[in-house]
Amino acid sequence: MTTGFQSAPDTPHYVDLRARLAKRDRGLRDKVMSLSEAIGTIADGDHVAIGGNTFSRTPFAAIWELVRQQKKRLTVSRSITSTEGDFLLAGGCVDKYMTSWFSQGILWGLSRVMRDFVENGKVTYEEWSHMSLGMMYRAGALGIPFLPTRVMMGSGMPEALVTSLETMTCPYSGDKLLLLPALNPNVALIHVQRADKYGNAQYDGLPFMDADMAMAADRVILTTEKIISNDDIRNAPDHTKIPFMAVDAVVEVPYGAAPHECAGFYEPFYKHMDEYADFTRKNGVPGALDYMQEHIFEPRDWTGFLKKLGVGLPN
Amino acid sequence: MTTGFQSAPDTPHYVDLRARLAKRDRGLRDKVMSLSEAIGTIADGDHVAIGGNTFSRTPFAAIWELVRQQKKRLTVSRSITSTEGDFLLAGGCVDKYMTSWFSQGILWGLSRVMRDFVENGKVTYEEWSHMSLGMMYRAGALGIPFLPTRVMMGSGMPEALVTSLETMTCPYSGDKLLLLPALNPNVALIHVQRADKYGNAQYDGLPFMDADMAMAADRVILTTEKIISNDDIRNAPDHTKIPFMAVDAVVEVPYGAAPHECAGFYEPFYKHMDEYADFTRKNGVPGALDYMQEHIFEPRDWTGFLKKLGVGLPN
Amino acid sequence: MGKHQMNQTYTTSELLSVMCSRVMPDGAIIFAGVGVPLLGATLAQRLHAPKLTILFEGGIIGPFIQPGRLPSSTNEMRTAEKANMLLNPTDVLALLQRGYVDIGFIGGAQIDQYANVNSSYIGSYRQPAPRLPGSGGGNDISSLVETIVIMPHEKKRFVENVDFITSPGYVAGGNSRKDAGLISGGVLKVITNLCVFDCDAVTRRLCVRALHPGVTIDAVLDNMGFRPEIPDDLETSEPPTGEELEILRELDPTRIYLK
Amino acid sequence: MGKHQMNQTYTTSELLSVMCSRVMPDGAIIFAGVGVPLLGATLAQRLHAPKLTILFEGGIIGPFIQPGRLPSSTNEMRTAEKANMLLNPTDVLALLQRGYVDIGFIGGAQIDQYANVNSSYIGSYRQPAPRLPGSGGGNDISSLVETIVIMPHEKKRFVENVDFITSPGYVAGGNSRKDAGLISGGVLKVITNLCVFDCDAVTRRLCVRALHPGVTIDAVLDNMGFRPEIPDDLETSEPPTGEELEILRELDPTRIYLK
Repeated sequence: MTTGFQSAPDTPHYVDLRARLAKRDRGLRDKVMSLSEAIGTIADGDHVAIGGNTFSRTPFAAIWELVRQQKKRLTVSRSITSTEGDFLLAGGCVDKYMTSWFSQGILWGLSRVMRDFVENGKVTYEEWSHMSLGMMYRAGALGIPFLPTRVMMGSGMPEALVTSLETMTCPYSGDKLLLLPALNPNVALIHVQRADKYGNAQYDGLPFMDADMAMAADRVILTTEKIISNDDIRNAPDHTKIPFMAVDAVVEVPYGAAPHECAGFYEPFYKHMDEYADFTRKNGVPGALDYMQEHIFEPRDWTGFLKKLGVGLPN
Repeated sequence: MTTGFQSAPDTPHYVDLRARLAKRDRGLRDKVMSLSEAIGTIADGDHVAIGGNTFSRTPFAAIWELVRQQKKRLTVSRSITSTEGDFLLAGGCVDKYMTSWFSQGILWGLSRVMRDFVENGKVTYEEWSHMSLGMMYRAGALGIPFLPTRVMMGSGMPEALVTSLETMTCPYSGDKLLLLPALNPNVALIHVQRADKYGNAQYDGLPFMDADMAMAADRVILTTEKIISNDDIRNAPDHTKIPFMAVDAVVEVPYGAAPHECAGFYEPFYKHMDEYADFTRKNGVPGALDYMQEHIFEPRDWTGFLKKLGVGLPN
Repeated sequence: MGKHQMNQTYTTSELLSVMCSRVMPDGAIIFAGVGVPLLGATLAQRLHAPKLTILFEGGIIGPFIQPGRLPSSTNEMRTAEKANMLLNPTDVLALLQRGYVDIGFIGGAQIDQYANVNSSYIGSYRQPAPRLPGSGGGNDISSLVETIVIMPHEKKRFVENVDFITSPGYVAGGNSRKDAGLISGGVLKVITNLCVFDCDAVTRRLCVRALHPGVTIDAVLDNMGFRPEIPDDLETSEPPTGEELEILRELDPTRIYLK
Repeated sequence: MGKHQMNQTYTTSELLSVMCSRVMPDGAIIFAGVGVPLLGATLAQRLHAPKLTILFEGGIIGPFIQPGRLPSSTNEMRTAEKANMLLNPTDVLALLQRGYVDIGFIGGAQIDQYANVNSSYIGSYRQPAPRLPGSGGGNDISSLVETIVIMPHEKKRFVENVDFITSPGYVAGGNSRKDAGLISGGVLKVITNLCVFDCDAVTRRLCVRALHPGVTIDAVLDNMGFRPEIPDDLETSEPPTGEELEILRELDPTRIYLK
């Protein structure tokens, strides 16, 4: 059925996608595991989508562990990328990066790491409009192969993609529309304020694209500031944003978004972000690798990294 | 641009839709008004969409007033219809009804009023699948002319519609898809637990299709159990479900969903629902009209109706 | 419907609920209405399937239904009690499209040889009598996931071709369902108060698989408007157990659904 | 950028913020980034536009930005302070597509004669130098709503044709924007530290409308890589008032953006 239809490389065919989902154990079962165990389920070559946005609710601990485990040949998608993108690129984890924006943050300017990788052709880099990435996750979440949109036309963006985008004339309105192919990552990494052991996740503040991303993905790895009881979830079911059936791993990681922010828990660790920026400003990719050696590879565990950040965990 | 593209009669062209929206005063302004004033803004011939679902969070006071004002030639859409549909039909308000299901509720069986109107060709009646109506509001909310779907194909439903539905072969997947045209009602009637005077609306419990419907509509008339301060809204902005800029009228109506339910405030008034069912069971449409005379047209105001329901308002 | 005609100690709805319960595997995600399927699901949760998850079209994921407080609509707050999550109906139905649901349950007024279900129009859709309540989520369920149809076994309901296809089964048989664009799902079983059907793998016509206790194949055929496929080896369903009936009656003490 | 070269008592960013503020009508819904447009919007709210509503691509509707707590990203919680509503980015950007937004503000590295903006690649997209941060919501804004571009007035930025169109203005001029499928929006104005442009109604090329105080048309042209349209009657902008500058400096006391 797919013969001759290959223009959207990150859109698996619906029948295959459903077959993968059907194989998952989606029952109400305990999914709590360690960070290394959870990240260990990611295979080289997987498409990993990252929740949160810029330096908000980034699943930082998960990415930190992923870089430590030296995953390879990943496709990574994130609507707006900050420092985590540097680590994934410099760590040699990524074959293809999909984003709408990539910089540590406007205060810190261009990413020296991204520049090196893109300008020297060391990564396949796809730039999408911000809404387009959101709509692609949404199409993936809804089980439809594309969502029509009115953006990206007239720009240079479609031509610069690996993906060959299709347009159509709407049979109802006569309008020209660009068709955004569904994006169905293999794994979504998402950090939340609270979740139960089954994976029912609740988050506060800005929701970002996490819900669509979770429902679009083959699997979800959830890190959470705190594991709460299923009773607490059931007492406020209208606050649940991701249902347990979409989640495959639940890891309790206090400060799991640090040095980025987690609404209601902590603001961004600006000073640490400045320190990282100094590493690359002075020394580009090797500077990033120096930082990573000290902050990602050397610490014994996540608590070790937090100590470097100046955070003592509550008992 | 629209020449030759007329197959989705309830989808205004995008350019017209945006022109209508551009004309609205979307600033942060006081929109509090009386029920009769708010419903007075609805014109004969308008497409009116109804929030809530079956007998949950139905904007009952708004519909009650609409029937009292004897609006004519409306298109009405609601995903699942209960008693309010009887009143709108028997009240002579409707030219076209769009729904996925129409009955007072499964406990009470077929609607005698709907049967009379549909079986005798007194109303144009479109049956859509439940998800399809939801997706049509969503397409309207997103500003796209259609959403592709995998339902309603192979069934008799498309043929039985006035709307002529289009299908396409997906250029990415080769899949056959049905294209659900955007639904952009002229007015959405929505009842919520709380809102501020600007129209920022928060609701609890089941969200139904209200948010998509509100963003798809040209205008929104909001009834609310309680008007709260803008400060209270801003203290919990992640609970706001409909932004003020989409809302044109805010009416404080305690028990505004009665005799249907409003989560956290009251359960359905089952006894009253039984009483209404008796009216039509015995006497069909004339029975409905008898009920309406006594409960809709005779009371001096909404408080008068509530008294008949046995509800004394808190002071 | 009153007592079952075989003079057994359970009603038709009780029998249907029990049969329905038994086809729900532990850990499965099912999409149900509020009558027999909900009774069946809650019964299954109490017995063999504690990790069964129920979804309702109102937007409810994994509620915990209380005995004596059975909801009267898939869209009311009672249905949402102790749920894990409340979603909007559009997105909860999209879970079917995405493939999250193992089995959907539907009913209807008519079913035909290809398991197509009608819950819309008796007679022509241009001049029906009666016009029925309609699809609700029925069309979505049957279009998107593997579906089990629950149907009282009556001649007027089992017709060769339904007056109107609200919820497609195998459309016109053979590959016609896929050709229509429905590349997933299909009717797994049809459960009646007399027997259980599935659909033949090639013709896609209804095929009798198991007779309920005390039911003969003649009783099945006498109460149908067409002749289904009948294989040589028919199974016989186990009768409802005392435990099953007891739990059902505890769940619905005022017999709202256990008619 | 330091002090404005005209030796006046305001910096380039202050001038841009003031000019930006003045084009924001009361009651309007604007879509902004966190630098100059946010300063301009907050200034407008304090002076002539108390009912102005700011949207950020992070998903924020109508926040209330505190002096001294300017956010450093459109996606962080500081941007969300005292907001009326928090949405996801997809749906807040869809408000642009639906038509809820009166004016969007964007910046970029290059702009060309047809007001196309590049914030992606200098040089070829196959081998750029440098590769820039990219569109973010810029392409969405410029594709969907009437847009104002804020741009430092420098020769390397004002180029006849941008190296890459990230955010389309009028594409290749004339009707080419509509022909490309962009049937709404378009660039309303380009505001620089030297002047204000709009786009000619027919050719769609940049057209000088107003010179900032003390700026000559020669200064405008000397700092551009192409010649824009120049009508006979050029307006002159009112200089920033003491009140405007005072409020701006109160909002950004540490001069994060007021460089």
